[in-house]
Formats: sequence, C-alpha cells, structure tokens
Amino acid sequence: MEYIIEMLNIRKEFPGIVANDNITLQLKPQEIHALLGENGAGKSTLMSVLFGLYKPEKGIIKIRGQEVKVSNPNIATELGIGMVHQHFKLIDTFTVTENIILGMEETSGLSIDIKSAAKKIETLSKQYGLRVDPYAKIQDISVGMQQRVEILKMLYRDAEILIFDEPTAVLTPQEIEELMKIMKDLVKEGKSIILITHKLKEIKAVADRCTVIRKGKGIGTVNVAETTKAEMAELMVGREVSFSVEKDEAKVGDVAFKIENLTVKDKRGLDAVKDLSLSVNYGEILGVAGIEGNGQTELIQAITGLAEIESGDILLKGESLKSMPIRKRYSKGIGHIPEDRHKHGLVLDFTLEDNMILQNYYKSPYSQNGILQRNEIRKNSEKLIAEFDVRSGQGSKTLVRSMSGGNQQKAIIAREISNSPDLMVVAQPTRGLDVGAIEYIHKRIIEERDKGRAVMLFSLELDEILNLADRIAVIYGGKIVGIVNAKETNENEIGLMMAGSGGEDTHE
Amino acid sequence: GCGTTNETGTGTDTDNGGSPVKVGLVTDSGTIDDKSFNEGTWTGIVQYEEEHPDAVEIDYLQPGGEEHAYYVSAINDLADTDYEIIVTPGFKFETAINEAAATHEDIKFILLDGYPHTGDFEFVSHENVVSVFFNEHEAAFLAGIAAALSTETGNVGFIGGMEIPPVQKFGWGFKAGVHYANENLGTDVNVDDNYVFQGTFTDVSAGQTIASGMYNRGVDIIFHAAGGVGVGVFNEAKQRATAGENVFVIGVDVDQYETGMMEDGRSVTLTSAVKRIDVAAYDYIDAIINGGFPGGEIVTLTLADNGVGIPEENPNLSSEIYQQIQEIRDLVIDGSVVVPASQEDLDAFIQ
Amino acid sequence: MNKLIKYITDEGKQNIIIPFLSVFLGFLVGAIIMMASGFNPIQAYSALLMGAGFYGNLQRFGNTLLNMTPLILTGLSVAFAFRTGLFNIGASGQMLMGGFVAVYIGIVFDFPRIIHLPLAVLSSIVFGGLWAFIPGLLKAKFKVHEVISTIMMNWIAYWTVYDLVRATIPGNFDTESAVIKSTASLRTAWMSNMFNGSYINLGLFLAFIAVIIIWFILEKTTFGYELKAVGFNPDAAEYAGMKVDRNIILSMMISGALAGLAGATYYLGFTNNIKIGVLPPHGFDGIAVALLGLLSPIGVVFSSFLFGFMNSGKLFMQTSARVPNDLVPVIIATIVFFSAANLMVKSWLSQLGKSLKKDGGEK
Amino acid sequence: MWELAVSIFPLALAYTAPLLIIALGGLYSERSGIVNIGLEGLLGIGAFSYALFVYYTFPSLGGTAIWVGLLVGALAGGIFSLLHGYATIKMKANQVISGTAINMLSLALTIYLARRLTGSANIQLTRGVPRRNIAPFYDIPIIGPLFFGNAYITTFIVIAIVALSWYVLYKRPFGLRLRACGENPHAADSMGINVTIMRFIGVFMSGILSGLGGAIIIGTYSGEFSQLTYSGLGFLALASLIFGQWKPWGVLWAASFFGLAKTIADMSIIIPAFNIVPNAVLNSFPYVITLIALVLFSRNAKSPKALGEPYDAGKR
Ligand SMILES: Nc1ncnc2c1ncn2[C@@H]1O[C@H](COP(=O)(O)OP(=O)(O)OP(=O)(O)O)[C@@H](O)[C@H]1O
Ligand SMILES: Nc1ncnc2c1ncn2[C@@H]1O[C@H](COP(=O)(O)OP(=O)(O)OP(=O)(O)O)[C@@H](O)[C@H]1O
Ligand SMILES: [Mg+2]
Ligand SMILES: [Mg+2]
Repeated sequence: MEYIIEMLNIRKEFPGIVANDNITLQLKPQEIHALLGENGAGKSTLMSVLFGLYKPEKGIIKIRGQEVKVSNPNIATELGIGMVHQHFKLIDTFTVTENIILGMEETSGLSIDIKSAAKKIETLSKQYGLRVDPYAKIQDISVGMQQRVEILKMLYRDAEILIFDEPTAVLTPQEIEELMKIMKDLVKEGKSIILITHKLKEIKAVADRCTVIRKGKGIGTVNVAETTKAEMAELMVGREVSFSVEKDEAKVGDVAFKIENLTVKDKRGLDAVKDLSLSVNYGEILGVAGIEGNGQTELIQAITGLAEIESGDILLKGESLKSMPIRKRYSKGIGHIPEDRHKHGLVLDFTLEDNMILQNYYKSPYSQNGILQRNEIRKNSEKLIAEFDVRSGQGSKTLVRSMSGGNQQKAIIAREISNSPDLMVVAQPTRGLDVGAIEYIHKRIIEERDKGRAVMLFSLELDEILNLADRIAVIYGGKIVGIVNAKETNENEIGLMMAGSGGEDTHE
Repeated sequence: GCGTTNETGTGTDTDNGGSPVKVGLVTDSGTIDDKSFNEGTWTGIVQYEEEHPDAVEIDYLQPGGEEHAYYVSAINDLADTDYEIIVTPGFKFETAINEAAATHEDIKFILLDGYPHTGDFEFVSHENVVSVFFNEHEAAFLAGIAAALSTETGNVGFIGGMEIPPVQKFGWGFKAGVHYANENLGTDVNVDDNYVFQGTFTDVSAGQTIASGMYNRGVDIIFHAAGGVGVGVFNEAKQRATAGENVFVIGVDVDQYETGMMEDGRSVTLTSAVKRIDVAAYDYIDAIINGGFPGGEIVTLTLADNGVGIPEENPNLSSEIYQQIQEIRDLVIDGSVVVPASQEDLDAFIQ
Repeated sequence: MNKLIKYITDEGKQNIIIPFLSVFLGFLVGAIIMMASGFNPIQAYSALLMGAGFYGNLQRFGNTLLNMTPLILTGLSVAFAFRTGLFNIGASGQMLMGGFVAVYIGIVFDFPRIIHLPLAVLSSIVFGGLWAFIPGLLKAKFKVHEVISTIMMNWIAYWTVYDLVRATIPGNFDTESAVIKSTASLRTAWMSNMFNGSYINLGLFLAFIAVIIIWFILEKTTFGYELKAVGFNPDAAEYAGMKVDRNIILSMMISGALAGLAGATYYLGFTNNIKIGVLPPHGFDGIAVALLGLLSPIGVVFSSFLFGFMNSGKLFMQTSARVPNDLVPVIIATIVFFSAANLMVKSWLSQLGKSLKKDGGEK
Repeated sequence: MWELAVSIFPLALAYTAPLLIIALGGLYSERSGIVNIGLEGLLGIGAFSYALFVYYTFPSLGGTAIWVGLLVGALAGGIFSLLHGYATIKMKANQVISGTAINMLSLALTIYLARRLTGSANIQLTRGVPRRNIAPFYDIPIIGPLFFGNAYITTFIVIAIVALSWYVLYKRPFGLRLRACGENPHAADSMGINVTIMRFIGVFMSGILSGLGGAIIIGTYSGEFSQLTYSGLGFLALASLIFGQWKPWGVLWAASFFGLAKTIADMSIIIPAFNIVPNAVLNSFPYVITLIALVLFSRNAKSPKALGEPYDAGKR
C-alpha cells in the first residue's frame, strides 16, 4: 500500500469563505509529512476534516486504500487517527489521567478504574519518553506537559496516524528538541505523522515531504530534502521572504530602566522572581531568554503592574514604578505586548477600533470631557490598520474575535508601538504566526530600537532572541544567571545557561 | 367541532348580554381560590347564579395588584362592559369604590369590610354603594370559648397573618373568648403565650413550623387567621392527627371543615370563625335585583343576623359545648356581653 | 446575493425583525390555544387592544403607559447590568428600598413641590444604588456571586421595609404607610386630564430621560466604554489600567439606582403610599423586558410597552370577549420563549454575514 | 433547648429536602454547561402535576397515588425542561432568556390549567406523604430524634439521590463526560462525546429533580397546590447551587444551612426570649446569615468553565 492516507480534492466552505479549495494530501506509511501555510491558509480546517470535526463539501478520503466517511471523531479514532489540536483540547480542572481516558473510560466494579488507567499511561510515557504526572491537574502543569498529555491521548487510543497542529508554537527550544525526537521514535514504532508548523527549521529537521497550501488552495507537495527553506517560504507566501533579520549597530544610549533586587511572588505565593537586578538602555533590545516558568511571567507582570512587588524596586527614567497604578505606568512611558493576547491583550468582543484605544480611550483626542470622539477613534485605527497592514473583514468595525491570531497580534503591536513608550516590554511577539507575519513584526521591533527606545524582549524562541536582541539576559529559577552579548554567543551557550548550568561569564 | 359551537355560544351571550344582570367580583389580595375571603364572596355570587340562572351573568377579575389604581381600572373594565353590580371584598377597596361610585352612578356596588372615603376615612355616602361590615370579633369570641371548653391541655394558640383590621379583630375576639371562659365557665386556659402574627399570608412552611412549635409545647387547638400560613397550620395538624395526636385547628372566614379533612374522613377542624361573606354577597345582589337595596348605608352583620358565627354541624365540637356556646351567643346578641373590637376594649374587657 | 448579505448583516434590521417575529409567533400560539378552548381569537385580540386603549379610550392608553413606566426602568436596570457583565436579579429589592425612602421623604417632610418632589426622587435613586452597592462590593472584594447576593438582598429589603414602614411612617392600617404629601407626588393634573383620569404621571418622562442617559452612557461615553470593557474581559481591562473592582461596584450601583427610580415612579406616581409584605414583581419582569429588548435601552422601551399594554388590556379582554385573562401571561411567556430561540437565528445570520464580508474584505 | 432542637430539626429537614433536590437538579444542568434559572418554573410544573394526579386518582388508588404522583411530578418536570433544552442546546438560545421564559410559562400554564381542569388554581389534597419516626434509627440517642423523628421518607430519598448523584458524577464515566461538557465542550467533542446529548440529559435531569422537588413540597409541608406555596423557592435553590459551588455535597450543606436558618427564624417568633426582637429582623435572619456565610466561604467559587456558552462546533 503506497499511501496510508489520501485526502483527494477536499473542499470545505465556511459561511461565505472557502477554507479548503480542492486540496489533495497524501501520507505515506511511517513518514513525517509537513503541512505548511500562512495563518488562515486552511491547515487546521483540512485536518479537522480528516479528524471528522468538519464534513467536507467535496472530495474523498481514503485510509489504507479504503474510501471512508469520517463523520465524527469517534470514527477517526477507530480508524487509528489521532490529533493534537492547535488550541489544546484539555479540561483544566481534570487530572491528566481523566483527560486521557475521557470518552473511553474503563470501569472496574462500579467505578472508573483510574488506577490501572494511570498505570497504562505511565508505561506509555516511559515507552515514548513523555514525562507526565498522571494525577496532576492540567491547570497546574506546564504547556509542554499539557502537550505531552495531548500526545498520550492519541497513543492511549493506539492511533496509527498522528496529526500535530502547530505543536511547537508554545514550546521551549528544549521541549521542541524533545518533541522532534519523540516524533522520530514514533515513526520508528510504525506511526505516520502529519505535522503543521510555521517553522521551516523544524520541517527541515524532521519532515520527509511537505505539502504547501495558500489561501485555501493546494500549491503542491515537495520532498523536504531537495527543497530549501527559502523555496518553501516562497511557495507558502507567494513572494520572497528574508529570514535573517538585517539590522545595523545599536546606538545604545544611557540607562532607561533599572530593576533593583526585585522579588515577586507567584499565584501560589512562592517567590518566582528572587532578588533580581537588571537594566536596559535606550536604543537597545535586551532579550530575556529562559525556559518557561522561570519567573518571566511574574517579572513582566511586576514591571507592567499586573503583579505586586514583594520587595526591591523598578525605576523608569530614575522614577520608581513600584507602587504606581497601571495607568500611570503607561503615561510614564511603558508599553506592553502581553504574553497571552486573548487574556490580556484584547477585548475580543470589542471592535478593532475600540481595541486600538484600550489604554488611551479617556485621553483627548479620543475623549473630550468624557465623550468618545468616534471619528478620531476611527481615524486612529484606520491609520494603524494601514500602517501595520492589519487584515480583517470589516476593517475598523470588525469584531476582533473573528480575526486570526496573526492579525490580532499585529493589532496589539500597532497599538503599543503607536503609544511610543520609552520602555517596550515585548512578550512572545510571534507565537504561532507564519513567517510572513514574523518577518514583519521583527522589522517593527528593530525600528523601535532604532528610534532610540528601550526594548525588553521575552521569548521562548532562542532564534528570535538571538536574531533581535543586542544583549541577552538568561533567567533561571527567578534569577539572572548571566548576561551575554548577542554577537558573542550561540545557541549552545545560552541553552546551557537556560538549563541553570553554565558559568557566570558575563562579557559585555 | 366544539370550538365553533362554544364560540357561537359566547357570541349569543355577549349579544343579548343586556337582559340578564351582569354581576362582577373584583378580588382582593390573593386569588379567587384563596379558600377564604375572595372565594367566600364568589361562592355567594355563584350560588345566586345557580338559583337564578337567567337573572344574572357573573364573572370575576383579579386586578394587577393591590393598589387603588389597579382596582379602579378593573372596575372600569367591568363598567365598560355593562356590568351593573360590582362586588368588592376588602377594606383596600375603600378609596377605589369612592372614586368609581361617583363616576359610575348607574352601577351598584357591594363593598365588604369597608366604606367609601377619600383617604381621610371620612365616610362618603353614595346612593349606589352599600358598605358591609362583619363583627369578626364576635365569631372569634365564640371560637375562643369553643377552644377553651375543648382543650385538654389548657393551652390554645392564635396564628395571624398580617395585622390588617379583620385579622386583628379575630385575634382580639378570640382572646376575649378564652378569657371569658376562664372567668365564667371555670376553665383555666392560656392563650397569651401562643399568640402571634406571622407577618405574611403566604409563607406555608412558616405556618407549619409555628404550628408544630405550638403543638410541641402543649397547645392542642390553634385558631388561624392567616391565609396561606394557615395552610401550613392545617397541614401540620393533619400530619399529627393522622399519627394519632389529639390536635385541632379552628378555621376562619368560611367553614374550613373540608380543609381539615383527612383520608379516614375525620377532620382536624374543631370549628370555624365564620364570616357569612357569601350570604352577604347573595343577599345584597338579591336586594339590588328585587328591591330593598340599602344604598348609601353602612351595614354591620353580627351574630344577631347570622352574619358571623360558628357552623352548627361539626362532629369535633361536642353538642353540649355547642349548647353552652349558643347560650353565650344569646348574651352577646342581647348586649349583656360586649365583645371587644379593639386593643383598648380588650384590655378593658380583661380587667 | 449581495443585497441579501447586506440585509442579513444589517444588525439594525435584525434587531427589528426578530423580536417582532417572536411577538407574532406568541400571539399565534395564543390564538391556537384560544381556538382549542373554544374562544374567538379575533374578538379576544381586538378586545385586548381596545382594553389597552389602542383605539377609543384615552384613559386606557394612559394606563398602558402607566403600567409600562416602572418596567422601562427595571428593564433598563437589568439590561445595564447585563451589558456590563452582571446579572442583577435584585431589581425588585432595590426598587422597594428606593421607593420606601422616596415615600418616607414624601410623608415626613414639608417642602414646596419644586424641592420636595426632586428630593424624594433623587433619594430613591441614591438608596436604590446603595442597596445594590452591597452585592457590588461583595462581588468585587469577596467574589460573592451577584446572583445569590441580589436574591438575598431582595428578601432583606422585603423585611426591612416591612418593619421600617410600621416603625416610621405608619398609615391607618398596620400593613401600609401613610399617604405621601401631594407636593411629593409625581401625578400632575394636566397629564391626568390629558388622558382623562388615568394616573399616568411624570414618572414616564423620568423613565424616558433615564433611557436616553443610559443609552448615552453606554454608547457615547468613555465611562460606558470602560464599564463594557470590564464586563467583557476584566483581565484586559486591568491590563489597560482600568480599576476593575471600582467598575463592578459602579455598574451594580447604577443598575440599582435605575431600579430605585422605578420605585419612585411606582410609589410616588402609581400608588402614593407603600404597602408592606409585597415584593414588587417589576424586578423579575424586568429581566424578561431587558432580554426581550435585546439589552438595548431602545429595545427596552418597546418590550416594556408590550408588557404594559398586554397587562392593562387583559382584564377588558376577559370582560368583553369572555376569554380568561389567565391566557395573557401564557402569551407573554411564549413571546419571550420565541425571542430566546430567535436569538440563534440572529447570531447565525450575522456570523454568515461576517464571514461573507471578511471574504470580500480580504481580497 | 433540647426540646427546641427536637422540634426544629425535623421541620428544617422537611423544608430543606425539596430545596436540596431542586438545587441538585440545577447542578446537573449547569455541570453540563447550561445555565438554568428556570428551576422555579420546573418545580412549579412538578408541583402542579403531582397535585393534579393525586387529586384525580387518590379516591381510587389511595395511598399509592402519592408515590405514583411523585414520579408523575418528576416526569412532568423532566418533559417540560426539554423546552429549555431545545431552546438552549438546539437553538443555541440565550440560556437566561430561555430560563426566564420557562418560569413565566410554567406559572401561567399551571394557573390556567388548574382553573380549567379543577375549577380552582388551589388544589387541596386530603393526604400527603406520611410522616413518622423512622423505626430502628429513631432509637439512636441524639441523632435518632433529631434526624429520624417526625420524618418524611421523601427526605431520605432526596439524600439518597444526592449520594447517588455524587457517585454518578464523580465515579462513573457518565459523570466525567457530563462535567467535561460543562468545562470544555470542544474537548469533549474531540474525544467523541456527543455534547448535545449530554447537555440534554443534564437539562432533563434538572427537570426531573426539580419536578420531584415541587411534588415533595406539595406532598410534605404544603399539603395543597397553589402558586404561593412555592414561589421564590426556585431562586433560593439557585442560590444554594452556587453557594454549594456546584458540588453535590456542597449543595447539601448549603441547602441545609439555609433550611435550618429559615426554620429557626420561623420558630423564633413563638420563643419568648425573642419577643423583644422585631419579627422582620427574625424573618430576614436566614438571608443575612447566608450573605455572611458567603463572604466567609464563597471566595473562589468556581463555576463550570463553559457555563452559559452555547456549544458551536465551528467556533473556537
Ligand atoms: N469556525 C470557522 N468559521 C468560519 N470560518 C472559519 C472558521 N475556521 C476557519 N475559518 C476560515 O477558514 C480559513 C482557514 O482557517 P484555519 O484555521 O484552517 O487556518 P490555519 O491555516 O489553521 O491558520 P493558522 O495557521 O492561523 O492556524 C480561515 O481563514 C477562516 O476564514
Ligand atoms: N469563529 C470564526 N469565524 C470566522 N473566522 C474565524 C473564526 N475563528 C477563526 N477564524 C479565522 O480563521 C483563521 C485562522 O484563525 P485561527 O483561529 O486558526 O488563528 P489562530 O490559529 O488562533 O492564530 P495563531 O495560529 O496565529 O494563533 C483566521 O483567518 C480567522 O479570521
Ligand atoms: Mg490553525
Ligand atoms: Mg494558528
């Protein structure tokens, strides 16, 4: 049998839009097959069709040569198909085990047999090196572990064909490494994999073949070995894309922002940031590298005012922000591109134009003695939309909820940059965005630096940090374990420091 | 099928609606089914219709609320559809009737428990209104005596709803009755320790709780004047009686023997302090139709004219006790005993 | 095709189509029940409309407006809370408290009208707001779910007023307060004359003013912007530097103030005294009014009008067409039910429209 | 004191039982993700159907009419709740509006039908659920008289249902799936669970249990059907549900807490010691004390995550 899965001429329409237009995808047994496309190209939709979440208007699906109708996830599961969804489908208040067995619970006697299920999960996780705690609640575990749970869900149902929808968007480099290895093992164990990712590097690393779609149409399938990243990127975007961010020397000014012996507690009341000191200068990008959960979130929130400062101080232009209300901090010159765009960054049920003034709605010209000035607001958003090329259905009037993550992110960045702050705190700016969008956002961040602003860049993506930052501070266990000069370091050195080891060699 | 036939039926009704006299009731607080004041009045009207089918045509309305304005518009709805007799039970109607009587002089009003005034309580006489009062306290007085004579524990209780005039009068009369028995009939019965107003006419569970509390502390007869709260009282009594306890309830407004009925056919209703609202409604409708309508007057119905009292048959009330009560009834009628109708009179009475 | 898109995506048009569709369906069901029970719907409905004063009698129409007045305000109160992310089941209690204070002032003080009336009305607003302040505070500071706290506050209001009336402004009966001085009454000769004899009163204007103010706050002001932001996404609001707790309390208080004003219009205009042992039903009807009005101030006016005329016409329907007025609540309930089910059509329509347009837009 | 306790407890239990079972009904619905403020209406239907059934069949069936009646009430509530299910699950209607409609509809219909069928919206029954000292347990010192004296069997049925519900919701696959639908329907769906059906079951259960609750009210402490015998209870049940943090045992405590407070307040009116206190103060005690309890305990009440959101497979 040449193909284990064949999706032939699939067409899927959503009210008013063709998400998949006559797309064909063929998966060979034991291959890792990449699916590449811009945000909104139709990748998730195509996979949802295969997994039985959506039913296609046209096209046929063959599995192991047999034509099949996948009308719901159960059938997909019976056919040995498993899927890790882009936005995890986990129940936060349930334990790992409960999440995994949900839908196919075994009972012993009169009750669900959690014990033996947990055992089975443990053996599975040993077999594939997927470390999880079967009894931990999802809401208490890291994103990386959550993903391993998603993978275990598939294995627990002994899926043969595994679909990963943007699995790496939320992972740390280490976790990505791990995942790549796991995928290879899985293939060795006889599984076949479809991998959706925006990161060509990963495709290069693991994929055998790659199918590219653009604006819902299939562009073609290529052998990864014989295709360069640049070629793939071009196929996907339809134009040439540059990867290495070209930027000239930073014209570093004097100190803009200082953190002094800062200690911050996390939700559980434990010290997440411990006696941390750091300073950022005008005209430079300070990258903060670190494995997720080492205090980045708390640090960001302490700076921007979302979290309380236990002890220590933070000074912008020499003035303490410690007990300053959030609004005041903005006017003092802080900008904040938040980690979680849906939780903090946006009011999804507001229009785009209203989101564009989220911090400034009460200031003139948007408000004259308490009255919103609609045309000023409109003008502002029109300007930003044009300048930052934010794509959406009805322009300023679009509900942000219906916009793609990519464009939602652009909107936030446009808003924050337009406030021209002295210190821009940037967190995970390009999570899950396609290369086109990434390229653009990186350009804007550099521009900010060159305008002489101080930028603090938090990212789990080492490349991003290495590409953008001028100096890199590595955070581990709530402390800065070292500050290195971007040009004089490399992935390994940083990687080691992020793992806690690695000397205090601070060459500036 | 039935739809059309009925429909034509309705049609004819409204067509020659002129010939039978239209009699309308506007209900007071609570519904037509309150097993008490509204329902009592309605019973009288229904009875009249049954006995004079072609003389009258009857209907009732439950206004939007217990407010003057609601009452007035309900009355207007009846007036505008040529009702000629309107019966309104309850003092809450006083100002509304005063207004309506003036605007609809061609309509006759029977106002129970109240008299027309402009809000200052100065009686305004309208030729087309008869105001009917009841000496509730006299009925309650007899009930009190019945309780005092029947109790085996020497403790009886009173549970009132809200402290509106008729309920208060029931309470005073009941106390007076018990007191009278203690003074003159050699009983030694306590009521003061079990004399409460629950505060609503609706809280059934509170009624049961309070009743249960009273029964537990040795009360064996409870007189309720509390609408829905009384429902709870009856319910508690039934439960206990079914379980073999010897407890009773005294009903109010109408003969509540039925309400106290248990499956074995017995009833927990010892007797009822009855207000012959039904009779009043019946009689004055008849007076309007066949002459003798005392328009413009305030009439008070008493023991004397059987306007109030306690029902004759009730197996729970031994005949000799009933006889004793009858004798005292006569004393009240001939005026040698005056039942207190206010707190002051009561205090005086007890001295 | 494009026309169609335009049509179904025009929010304005939908907001009109759907409620009216459900009203129609409601009456249809009512008609069916009537015929099944052997009544003539045509007769019944024309009587209903006549009873509500649609033709013929001006007084009746006045009463329709009179009935709708407090409903506009309670509906507005609930709608405003919803729009800012709160569910206020406590409008009844807030209305009662506001009303009590208004009546109290209306009885104990002696001022010329220009002072007395505004004073009474204002204090009803203030105390309605204060009564709602408690659930607001409990939610903001202690995360107490406003649904429970407002339910509890209803009953606390019920009993508090029960005692206060008897203790402070007893009337001739123990169950109701004295009557307010005419200087504190919302009734005016000219309005009553205009609607020959109806008690329709200045409350109606207060209600409409409130509608305009609330609409203005929600749609036009930065304050409204902030309240809505907090309602939709507290985290983002905090991120943006808004005082989330303060806003929750404020929304609750404004909602309560509206209910309190409803109390003023009811007790100073409709009843002119206050009875104890009655929790005004308007607070609960307000929930239906608000939702039927799609939570928009203008919509609330329409839905309260519907409630108003149905209730003031139903007794006449019974007396003249001999159709039991118990049916009218059935019809109202059915209308509300259909409006609920219809919201799905609406959301579906707009979804469709959106993606259609977005498709166009992205090209 | 002891006498007082012995007289208060059984009454408190009697008052608590329906409140509890109705709140538990709400729990099923809301755990599946459907807000249900229609409890008041559902219990009304149950109460009405029970009363109507017993009213007609008691003469022929006698005592059995009561037990069958309880089932009838439950069933009627269940069937009526399907309206709410249809609107909110199939039609994706706003769940609060639909619930409100249910309340209005139930009130209007029961009164209309009661009048048309029995001629009165107030249906009196000659006999209710028997109340007695439960044989062996009654003799247990202290516990016995408090919990098993003057007790209605229905109270223990209710408590049994609570225990059963806890078991089903937390120990059986069904419970896991139902709760999954209330927490994250997309996840449940992707695991092949039919969200629509699960939610319908949740709503239906709320109807069944509320209906049963309504029937119990009429069968135990009310003794007759009329709208005033239950008005407001549905909302108190809703409060208990939230107070109990959407957990069976939590709801048990919340409802009992309120039931006890309410009964003490009612009883206090005839306790001489309280005579100085105005009735109104005593009467508002249960509500005040509940608010206080809420402040102390309800800090991080976690409602089901997807509560109130219609499930739309398309949307993410
Ligand atoms: N639930 C939905 N309803 C309507 N339209 C949708 C829906 N989901 C996706 N679409 C449309 O289908 C197109 C493809 O969406 P899809 O999520 O498959 O993109 P994607 O390739 O996964 O993007 P990303 O890389 O951001 O995940 C989108 O552009 C969108 O317009
Ligand atoms: N409910 C929806 N209705 C219509 N279009 C939608 C809907 N949800 C998403 N889309 C469209 O689907 C496309 C991809 O959206 P999606 O949600 O996949 O972005 P995302 O994957 O969250 O973004 P990212 O992958 O960058 O995080 C976008 O074009 C967006 O407009
Ligand atoms: Mg996707
Ligand atoms: Mg994506």
